[in-house]
Amino acid sequence: MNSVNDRSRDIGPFVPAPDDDMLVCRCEEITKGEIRQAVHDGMWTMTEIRRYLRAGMGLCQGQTCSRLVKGIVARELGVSPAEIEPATSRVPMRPIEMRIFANEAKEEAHHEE
Amino acid sequence: MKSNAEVVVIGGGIIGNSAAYYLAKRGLSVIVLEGSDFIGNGGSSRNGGGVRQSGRDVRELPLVMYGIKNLWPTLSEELETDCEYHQDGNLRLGKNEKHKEILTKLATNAQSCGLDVRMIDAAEVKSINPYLSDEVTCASWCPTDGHANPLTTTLGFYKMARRLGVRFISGERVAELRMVKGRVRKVICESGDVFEGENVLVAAGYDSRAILGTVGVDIPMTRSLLECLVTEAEPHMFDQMLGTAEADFYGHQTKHGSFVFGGSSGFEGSNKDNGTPVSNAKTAPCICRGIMKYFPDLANAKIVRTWAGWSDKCADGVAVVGAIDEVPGLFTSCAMSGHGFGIGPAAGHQLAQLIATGTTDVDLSTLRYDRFKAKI
Amino acid sequence: MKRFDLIVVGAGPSGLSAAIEAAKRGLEVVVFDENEKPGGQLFKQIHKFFGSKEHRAKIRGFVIGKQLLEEAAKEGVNVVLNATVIGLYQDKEVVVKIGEEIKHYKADAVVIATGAAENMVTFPGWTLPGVIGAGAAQTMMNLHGVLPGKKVLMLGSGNVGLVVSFQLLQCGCEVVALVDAAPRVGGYGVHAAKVARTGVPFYLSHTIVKAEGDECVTGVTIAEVDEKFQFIPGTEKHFDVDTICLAVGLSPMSQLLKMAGAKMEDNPRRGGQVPICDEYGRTSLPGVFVAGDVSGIEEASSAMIEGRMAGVVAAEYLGYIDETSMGMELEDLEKALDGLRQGMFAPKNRGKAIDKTEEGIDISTNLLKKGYVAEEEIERFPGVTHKKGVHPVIECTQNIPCNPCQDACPKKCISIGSNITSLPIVTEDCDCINCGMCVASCSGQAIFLVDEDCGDGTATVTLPYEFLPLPEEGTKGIALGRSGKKVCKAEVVSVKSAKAFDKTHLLTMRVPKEYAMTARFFKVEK
Amino acid sequence: MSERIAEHPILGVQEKGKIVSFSFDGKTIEGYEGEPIAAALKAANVMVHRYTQKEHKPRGIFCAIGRCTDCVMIVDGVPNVRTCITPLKEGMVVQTQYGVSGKPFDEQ
Repeated sequence: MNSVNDRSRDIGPFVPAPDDDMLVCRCEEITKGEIRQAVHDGMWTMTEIRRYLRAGMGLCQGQTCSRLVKGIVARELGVSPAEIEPATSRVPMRPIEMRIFANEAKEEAHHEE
Repeated sequence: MKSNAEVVVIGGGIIGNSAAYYLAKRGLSVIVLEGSDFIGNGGSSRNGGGVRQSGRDVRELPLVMYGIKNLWPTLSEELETDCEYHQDGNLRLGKNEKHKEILTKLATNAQSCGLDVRMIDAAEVKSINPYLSDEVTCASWCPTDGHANPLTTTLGFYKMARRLGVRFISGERVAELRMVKGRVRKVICESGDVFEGENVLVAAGYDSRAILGTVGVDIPMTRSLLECLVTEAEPHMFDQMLGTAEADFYGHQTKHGSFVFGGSSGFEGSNKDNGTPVSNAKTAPCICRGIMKYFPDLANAKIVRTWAGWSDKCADGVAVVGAIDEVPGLFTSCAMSGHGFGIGPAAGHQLAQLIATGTTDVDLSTLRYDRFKAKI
Repeated sequence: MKRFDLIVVGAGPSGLSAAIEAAKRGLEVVVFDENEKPGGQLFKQIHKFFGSKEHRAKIRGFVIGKQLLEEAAKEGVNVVLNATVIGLYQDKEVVVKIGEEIKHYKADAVVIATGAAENMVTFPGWTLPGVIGAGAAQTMMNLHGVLPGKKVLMLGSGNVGLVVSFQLLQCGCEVVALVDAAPRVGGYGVHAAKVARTGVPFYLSHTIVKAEGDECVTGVTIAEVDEKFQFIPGTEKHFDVDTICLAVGLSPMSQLLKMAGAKMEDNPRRGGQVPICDEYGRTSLPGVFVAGDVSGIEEASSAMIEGRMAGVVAAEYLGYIDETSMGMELEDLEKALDGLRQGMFAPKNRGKAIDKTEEGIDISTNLLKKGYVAEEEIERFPGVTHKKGVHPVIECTQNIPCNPCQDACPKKCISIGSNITSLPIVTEDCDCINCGMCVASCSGQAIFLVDEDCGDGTATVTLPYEFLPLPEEGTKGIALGRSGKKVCKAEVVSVKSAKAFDKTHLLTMRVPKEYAMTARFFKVEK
Repeated sequence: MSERIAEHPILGVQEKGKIVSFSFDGKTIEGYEGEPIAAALKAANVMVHRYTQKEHKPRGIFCAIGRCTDCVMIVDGVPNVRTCITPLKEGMVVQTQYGVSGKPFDEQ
């Protein structure tokens, strides 16, 4: 069992910190304090943090903040950031307009003259 | 750390988490085993967020109506989590006579169970949701339906259950159940860990079939890979939950402003994955085309994310919820057939009551595991 | 569906290199890049590259970019720009947004060369307009010709922070301070020295307390930190700035690989989340290869070699070359790559505090703390010698893989030897003809031609100069020392420009002879 | 266009092409055709591209390569356009974005 799987492990109480109001996820405006509190509410993985707080779920899909969030979660859990699995990558890699996503190019002819 | 409890719950989705929460609230000790590394990682996090009664088989209606009446309205307060529950109605849209027939039949059946759902014409549809295209000619309208945020709801149950002392273990895949003196008791995991429960609740989506199979119980189900997508935040447009007679798309606008839509390419039943549910290259473009037929104004909305999730589809399209009488101590809620989110809290609530007291507020007999009969 | 032998994602140094090598061996190759212009970061890199000839040393990054594009065109590589790969699906299906539509392609092999993204740090005010990534500064000034700001504070003393600081100076910005929380300068000492001598103060063991301003940045406060990176009260320093530039490292942009299901690992030595791959870029997915920063943060020079390796390996995977010839080609490439991965800054030495050079000389501690070699330290390095008449003074004090200087001198006055990381020495029988080729060839701008005693009480110092306006002969001004502080009055006696110098002008200034070994930069006094 | 680099010591004088006009919050500004909208705005000393939805805080250019999405604005009526990678065209209508709208918060 890795150190993140047993969700009953004691990580101590949530202790407010002076920089809790620091914005971490720029897109969704999620603060360090919210992330730390979420860890104490049981959100021990990047995937759960994302789903619970929307950190990393905005327009940039976590490209800017995921490393920062990971560091905060790891520190709160007392583990190395390497033990925290990053959130899954999903299509599309960049935001794409619905009308373009819908517009699949016609197959090019297989036998060109 | 203790590895036995009054109830071992297999599956950390909306049903496993809500059952754990309601069990713990009744004072029972609970262990929840989640196969993936993440809580709420199956269909619970991979759906369109519908909390609806309309469009369902009548056999499911009593349970879902119970939840909408008794649980959903106060769920955010109870879970100290914004579940983003909106009870602003469900429009199930139709474009032609065939659709109208399908919708009318569904509505008539639901009315017989006392649900307020009725057919409305194009003008009334437009008055409820002015953004819909002129192609929409009719709809069924159920004003007590709605939607919620499946991510925060599932994790909200988890948070509160954990707070009440429920032990959660992720990354713990169950290999088999084992009987002890005529009662299901041992839960043996792939890791070699063994847990013991006086009762075992299997709520593990499609994996439930294999797990229940280890004690000789088979629930006929298949799985299909369903996909959803989400847009960037857009100015607020509407609050209803949407679906279609053709089932080509469904979804809603979230509190955040983004639109969450699901849909279908027609290959859901045969798409493959690579070990984790992955989206198929054909599907999202198809969903986008489907959406734009209903909402031409969303053409410029940008998709920021797509995802896929396995849906456990029962042979008769209706969930299996309740005790497995022939195996004392065994309970299940599975084969939710793609509509497990809205009904999930009620299923968890009623199973908790059943395990704790032996009785339920809702008659679950129509959802029994052994209802399946050959057609002739 | 249209199928290619090889689809390369990313037209930066590694992607283009992979495409070139694969195309040379007969593969049908297409390269997709989301940007309007190809070359990745190369077109923002205006400094001369390090390494040796085979690494295209002393050629400026953007010129290397042009060379790669020409080579790619010659080999028939199809480079498609404004083409965003939105997903790498199962069965190597690549979905690309091109213009107003999306296209589906299949490939028998895929090279992911998507590069890296900048890391960020948080501090109060870090979201204010005017706080930008160092990459953003480079993009604005070197691609779009727009000033990123007028008064800039740079956070980060790695090579990116140092190089971008110099670039900011080159386009006329004022760099008020270079700040790093680490106790030592992270990048090449020569990069630091060329910034420091223009007068930019270095604040190591310092970091940003807060960015100030309501609508945009108007100032910044920094303070010293202790060994646990906690602020030391009372050490705050304020600067009026309009821009704060963040250069705090890079992370691999490996999302496509994760999506495709490649086995990944979090490897701090590679800079973050990377695909698990062998030394030639083979990932856990058959036929999917990686090259460049996406598989571990390094320099563009090594990215190009990694790209070539991936191209060769892909060619073998698809049967265009046999295993034996692949082996031979990889051997040469490995040697070239190994050459770059030597010295104090080699990946294997990351995080280690190195106190002595390979030659056993004590490293300049002042260079690591202040960005320049102190007067009392400089004499111990082998490139610093004294002679009658004009002679080279090579202030190269760290073992880095770079040797163009030894080939630059037509009189063979400079020697590095076969070990590319050795410190250059001035040969005993040096017969310097004052041609200036060494000064212009040094990517680190660390070579000066000094005549310590002109016989009239003055000395001349010739230094590399890459700023505008170019002072004219006879311009009077001041000489700055390595620290960037005024040492004496100076007069420009000659300014040489030549095609062979490649935009590095040779500015010769006359100073009183006692300042021959301390005057290292010229500034017009305002 | 005071913030432009007239001549660069290494890159020389950059060929920028045709000058076009566009509107920014009702004011007419000039820039070069095809350069990113953000570059033209920066050259005109425009720092604030948008105000955020929750905190109403100003944002501007951050990564300049289309990744961070901080520089988004309303362009020709479409919100969330990444101005750092969207080429400038004659007559474009560019507006400061408030949340996801072109209207300041007190008018929303």
